Amino acid sequence: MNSIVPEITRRSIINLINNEERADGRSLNEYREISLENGVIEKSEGSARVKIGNTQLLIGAKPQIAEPFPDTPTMGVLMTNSELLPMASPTFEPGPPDERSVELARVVDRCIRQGEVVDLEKLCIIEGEKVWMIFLDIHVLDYDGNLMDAAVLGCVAALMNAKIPNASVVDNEIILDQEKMSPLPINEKALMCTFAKIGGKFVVDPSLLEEDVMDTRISIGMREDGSICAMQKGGTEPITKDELMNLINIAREKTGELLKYLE
Amino acid sequence: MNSIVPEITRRSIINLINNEERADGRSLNEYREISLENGVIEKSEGSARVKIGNTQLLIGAKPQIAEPFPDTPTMGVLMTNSELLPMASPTFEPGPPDERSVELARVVDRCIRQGEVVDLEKLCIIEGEKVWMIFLDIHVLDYDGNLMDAAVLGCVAALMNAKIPNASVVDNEIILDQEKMSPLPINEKALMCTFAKIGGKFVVDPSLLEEDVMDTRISIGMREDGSICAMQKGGTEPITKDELMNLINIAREKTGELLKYLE
Amino acid sequence: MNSIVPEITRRSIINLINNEERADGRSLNEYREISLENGVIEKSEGSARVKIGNTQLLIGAKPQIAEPFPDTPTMGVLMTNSELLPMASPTFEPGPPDERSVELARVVDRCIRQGEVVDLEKLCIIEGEKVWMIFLDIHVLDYDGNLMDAAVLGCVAALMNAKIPNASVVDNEIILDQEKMSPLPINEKALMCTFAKIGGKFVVDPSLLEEDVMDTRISIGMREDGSICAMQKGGTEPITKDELMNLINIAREKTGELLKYLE
Amino acid sequence: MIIIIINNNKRADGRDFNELRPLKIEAGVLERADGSAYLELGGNKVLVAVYGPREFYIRRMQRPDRAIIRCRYNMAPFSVEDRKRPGPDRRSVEISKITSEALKPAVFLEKFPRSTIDVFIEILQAEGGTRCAGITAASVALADAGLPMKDLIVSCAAGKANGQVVLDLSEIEDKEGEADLPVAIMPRTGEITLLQMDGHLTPEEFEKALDLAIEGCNKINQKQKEAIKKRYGE
Amino acid sequence: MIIIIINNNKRADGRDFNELRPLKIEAGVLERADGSAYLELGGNKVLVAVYGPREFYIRRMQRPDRAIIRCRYNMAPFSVEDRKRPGPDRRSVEISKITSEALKPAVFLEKFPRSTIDVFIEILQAEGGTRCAGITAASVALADAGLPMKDLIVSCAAGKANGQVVLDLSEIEDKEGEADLPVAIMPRTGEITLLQMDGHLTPEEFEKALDLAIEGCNKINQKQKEAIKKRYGE
Amino acid sequence: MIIIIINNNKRADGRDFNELRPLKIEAGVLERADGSAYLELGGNKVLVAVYGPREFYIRRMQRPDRAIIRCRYNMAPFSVEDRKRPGPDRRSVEISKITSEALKPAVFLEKFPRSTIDVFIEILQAEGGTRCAGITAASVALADAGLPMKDLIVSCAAGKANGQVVLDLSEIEDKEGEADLPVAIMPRTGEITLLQMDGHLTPEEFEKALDLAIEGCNKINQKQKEAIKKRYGE
Repeated sequence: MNSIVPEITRRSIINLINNEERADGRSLNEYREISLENGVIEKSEGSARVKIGNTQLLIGAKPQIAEPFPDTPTMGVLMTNSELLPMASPTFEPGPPDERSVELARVVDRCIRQGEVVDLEKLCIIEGEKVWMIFLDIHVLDYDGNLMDAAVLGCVAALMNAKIPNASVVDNEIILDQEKMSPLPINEKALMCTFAKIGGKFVVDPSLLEEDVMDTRISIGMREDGSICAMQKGGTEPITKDELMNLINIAREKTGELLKYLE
Repeated sequence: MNSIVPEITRRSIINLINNEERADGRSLNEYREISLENGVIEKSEGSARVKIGNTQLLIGAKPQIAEPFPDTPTMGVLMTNSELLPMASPTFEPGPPDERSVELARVVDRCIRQGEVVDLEKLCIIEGEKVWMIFLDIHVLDYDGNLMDAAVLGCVAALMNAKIPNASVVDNEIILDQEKMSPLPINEKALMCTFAKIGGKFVVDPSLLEEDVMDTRISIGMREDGSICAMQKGGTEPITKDELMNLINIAREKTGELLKYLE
Repeated sequence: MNSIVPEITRRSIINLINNEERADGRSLNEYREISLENGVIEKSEGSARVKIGNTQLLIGAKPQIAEPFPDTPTMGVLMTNSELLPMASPTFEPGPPDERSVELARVVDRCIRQGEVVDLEKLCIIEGEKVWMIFLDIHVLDYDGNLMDAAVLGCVAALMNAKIPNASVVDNEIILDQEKMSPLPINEKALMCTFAKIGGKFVVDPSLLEEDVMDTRISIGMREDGSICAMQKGGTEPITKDELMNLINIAREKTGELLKYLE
Repeated sequence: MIIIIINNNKRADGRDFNELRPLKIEAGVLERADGSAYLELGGNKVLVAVYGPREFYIRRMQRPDRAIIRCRYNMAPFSVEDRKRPGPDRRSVEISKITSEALKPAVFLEKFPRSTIDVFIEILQAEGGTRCAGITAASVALADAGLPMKDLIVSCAAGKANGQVVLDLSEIEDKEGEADLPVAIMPRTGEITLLQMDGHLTPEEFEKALDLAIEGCNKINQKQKEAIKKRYGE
Repeated sequence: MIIIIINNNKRADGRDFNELRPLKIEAGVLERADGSAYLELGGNKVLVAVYGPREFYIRRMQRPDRAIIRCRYNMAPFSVEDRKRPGPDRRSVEISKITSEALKPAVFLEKFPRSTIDVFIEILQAEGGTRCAGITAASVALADAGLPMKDLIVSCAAGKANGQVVLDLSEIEDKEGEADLPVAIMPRTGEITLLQMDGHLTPEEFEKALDLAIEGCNKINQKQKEAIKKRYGE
Repeated sequence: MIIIIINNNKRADGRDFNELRPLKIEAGVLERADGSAYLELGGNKVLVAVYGPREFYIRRMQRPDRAIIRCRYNMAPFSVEDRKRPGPDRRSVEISKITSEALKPAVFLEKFPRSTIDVFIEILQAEGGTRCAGITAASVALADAGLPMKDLIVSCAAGKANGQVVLDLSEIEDKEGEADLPVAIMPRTGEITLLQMDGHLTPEEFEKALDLAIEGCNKINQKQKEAIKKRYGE
């Protein structure tokens, strides 16, 4: 899994944080530099490249016509997939997605689905038969911590710049008009803010080094209005309710900052 | 595969059996205590929990509408699957079914199919197009030997208590009436009796300890009338024809005893 | 992968070749003894057994009705598959095809497809809906080097002796007439000639021992008229353009010799 | 008018907003496993076996200073309405991961260097809330295996359904409700070892749901203790 | 009347009830393998290669006091009417297991501690009875590999078709018949090393079929010996 | 008449028969990898990371006298018109194999016994000619990783489309053309380290295409050197 950090490095990171400092000079509640480029893959109907510090992800959003789930016959489908490419870290190995990759994809998927980012009802083509299925593929290129926040930011951006062809139904046949491309029906924006608990304190946007020594991780997904749409604890140490309620307040502020990258 | 038993234990088991005794006090042709509970999983159309001594299995029978095999267009389909859960024994590992699990499922399947337990002709809905497929899932929870006999007993019980919805065909569409549930068309009863050869003698219903030291294993499947519907030898030592014909006689008596649990 | 050859054997093979000799007495541009038997598997619509020296392959050609690829709606489909059976060599292991097996199947497939051996247009039954798909299964039974040439020879032979039932379309239903079997529409013949570079010289039809010490491998696929339809370099040493152009000339002569086995 | 108020407060299955489904826990139900437990919560039927501490033969993954906990959450093919194909899927992989993280703080892992403790959770019947039921039962099975423990991890979900914050969502409330919040705690300290949220809640609703889930955990913890007492006597 | 009697006794392919299909066995047909054999029985075409004893690199599965035998029974994609997808399926996994158990009693495994003997059985064409054909050929291949053997395991099926107990079921008798009983024996002692039954037989019919299968085995054993003699001379 | 001649010589995308698509190469674009490179050739976008030399933990596959090179060529699901399912397929397995063989002659592998050098090639967008683009970029990434190299392997395809031998086939020329000839060379000696051909060419056309591909390689090699210079200064 994560690399094992020498005890001396561990100590020094914890000491810094106890003094409200971080190895890369940030304050405890400060994100690293963020960059977001849209439409970087022309062949993909939507795409985005996100960097948070040295963490770098590429996300593609590709629509495909598919059958709806039997229990939601009038709703489009969102499929989120992630690959922790062996290119991105010496600890990632080729092969089918491991539990870290599965967790990433599922948490991002919940954040975007429950954040109601896309109006799935508008992606129905023929009720019960054909709907748009949007594949979100998260391609992790360079791994320096905090994949969750980067992935949600990139996925929302890719959805926002995606264009799908106009689909009309004539005699129960679907006609796609590649000349008339429309944006996806975007409903809301949702973002995620992740904290690591290290030596009793919480830092936002943990770097890889911080993840390697953290006791626990909390990711909070929020809509624009500050309501919560997803949450996931990771790591093997407990947290208290008071800590958690405090993090929700900070997450509100921080997701507000992240929102600006989507404008 | 099976654990390696210390030579001293091995010797003592063989000595006991040579004196017509067994470690748990049984006689050579005696089953351990058997219990059978029907309908234990309400969500499964049929189910049963079987215990033979400390061996414990849960079986679910679930119907599903499917296409018939091309060479038997008017017959329903029986699918038998088994999982040797890692919960059941320190020697069982997670992952796809190994050869022991495959053998168990296939022998049980043959015993039930050739025993003509279910009248598969009556499970046809539309000839050549749609039939009932009955999944039998054998979930091994606690493994103390003799899975074959327990699995056949549990599968027959689960089939006997299964209820399927009434299926009618209107305009080539299948209408399932969940209000009108009927039992499966049960034709016959079939049961299996397993012997282990240890130190030159045969014992019925081997415990795990006995399986660990046995030279060979014979499982005999029989219908109510004492005709034979399945047989499978396991293990690496040979047996003679005379031994075999004698075991068939004992199996007749023993499957008669097992039958009572199905009443 | 390939066995590691003792340095002394390696030296002796190279020395021989430097003197224009080979361990089995052949000249540098000489094939081992070749035998080809057609129709050896009666249940397969086409089949052939090829031996080149001690290398032995069995090839089956089996037609099946399938959907065409969307971008070639009027063309039949060729599917080439190979199994390096663990029977054939102590270095082959059971399991899904490894990279050697995949390369073999793909190079053979390209040679036969680009050689236009079968007129795929004539394998269309209903445009865009149903075509013949021909499976070529390469079963490697005994491995003593040069699988490529043997596989192409055997595949072309199996295609040439394959018979498919007459398919007619009545009311959009396909009727197969097993009484009227016709040969596949054969267009061209293509063959492959493989060279190994050992100690600076090239030999044709390398044996396993020669493959084990070779620096590089070149396989050239040719039609009857000497035009090139496939080429594949393997191995980890480079070759020069002059060497290559010379090999093409030799391949022309050698594939001419191989052609005679197809008559 | 009174009827409407009752409708608002009582749930489809007649429970109060802070009422658990019927709960039954039994320890020591399997013979081969080192520890085991069986739990029923409403229609959920969960069986857990624990093996270990035992040698971990994948040397690369051994920890020189402690044991590791590996969990496998698995749904039986017959546990749900439509037969589930055997084998792990993405959902069970995620649940296995967070279950193992939720259980780790409770066990003195440093007592068993280089070993593994394997927790096998079988969902025999599923009716909403199986991951919490699995954690609660797993904790009892760990205790039944005689492992030295700081506390009994206990898990329960709260959520929002029909506009109301409620405890221990039923299957239908889970499927059609607005939010689900599975929580696990160490009851002695009240600290949280599992936390997931899926749905839509304001921070105020979230806090209410969290409090409710913790309250539920504490109730369930009593049943855990009784089950262990019953198994081993006072 | 005479015609009817003939119809009752002769089979669809004209054989007597106790008559084998044409049989051919050849030893030593492959170059790379340590031992090999080719067998045709009616339309069945079976090739077997043996490698070993050789080092077994999965240390966990080595036996300190003997060799293990691993078998892989595999059907070629072109061996049957409708192309078979490559790779093992449940049927071939079971046949591989019982084949390896059927062969073990014949080899002095204790002479090769910690090693493996690998038996690869390829069904090149299948026409009913391939598992027996595979065992018979495997035994010849083991002898061809020079392994010290107690006896040549030989295998043959009997069964019931059209109401009659018959030897060596053809493909159609296997598919449409009432029962199939594959048997393998050690001919010197007559002891049984493989036994399966699939179908419906009274104990009397079973005994008759078993006797017939053993009779068939003894006939086939002659051909095995001839094949080995032919390979190595007298 | 003049128009016809122009039509014959210019291609659908307006390029001359011996003209490359726009090319951009950058070295050192990733943080975690030991070496990396990014390449755009027309619409192709390729990212390569190199890790190593590092310890190879599969002891059976170590080479006592040198490092091995392992390549993984992978297409991103979003790199093509219709989403590609993640994971290796037969095409990517073959390309990975020949890519690793094409790169080996350039690295002094004997300096790193028992280790592995891992080359990960990600096709972020595909528009014809990705295998060549991958090799060209991989070579820059190997240099960026500081590995001692004999030369920079460079790769380019030529082929035949619309009856004309042309350099660097576009996606449409690749799909509808008559032949494709991907080549890699060591520019210092002109020796060929990758060679595949798929299509139909006379020996004369083949030679013409080969010369054209080598000419293309030499042009691309200039850009490789510039990228490395830019990264490390003069």
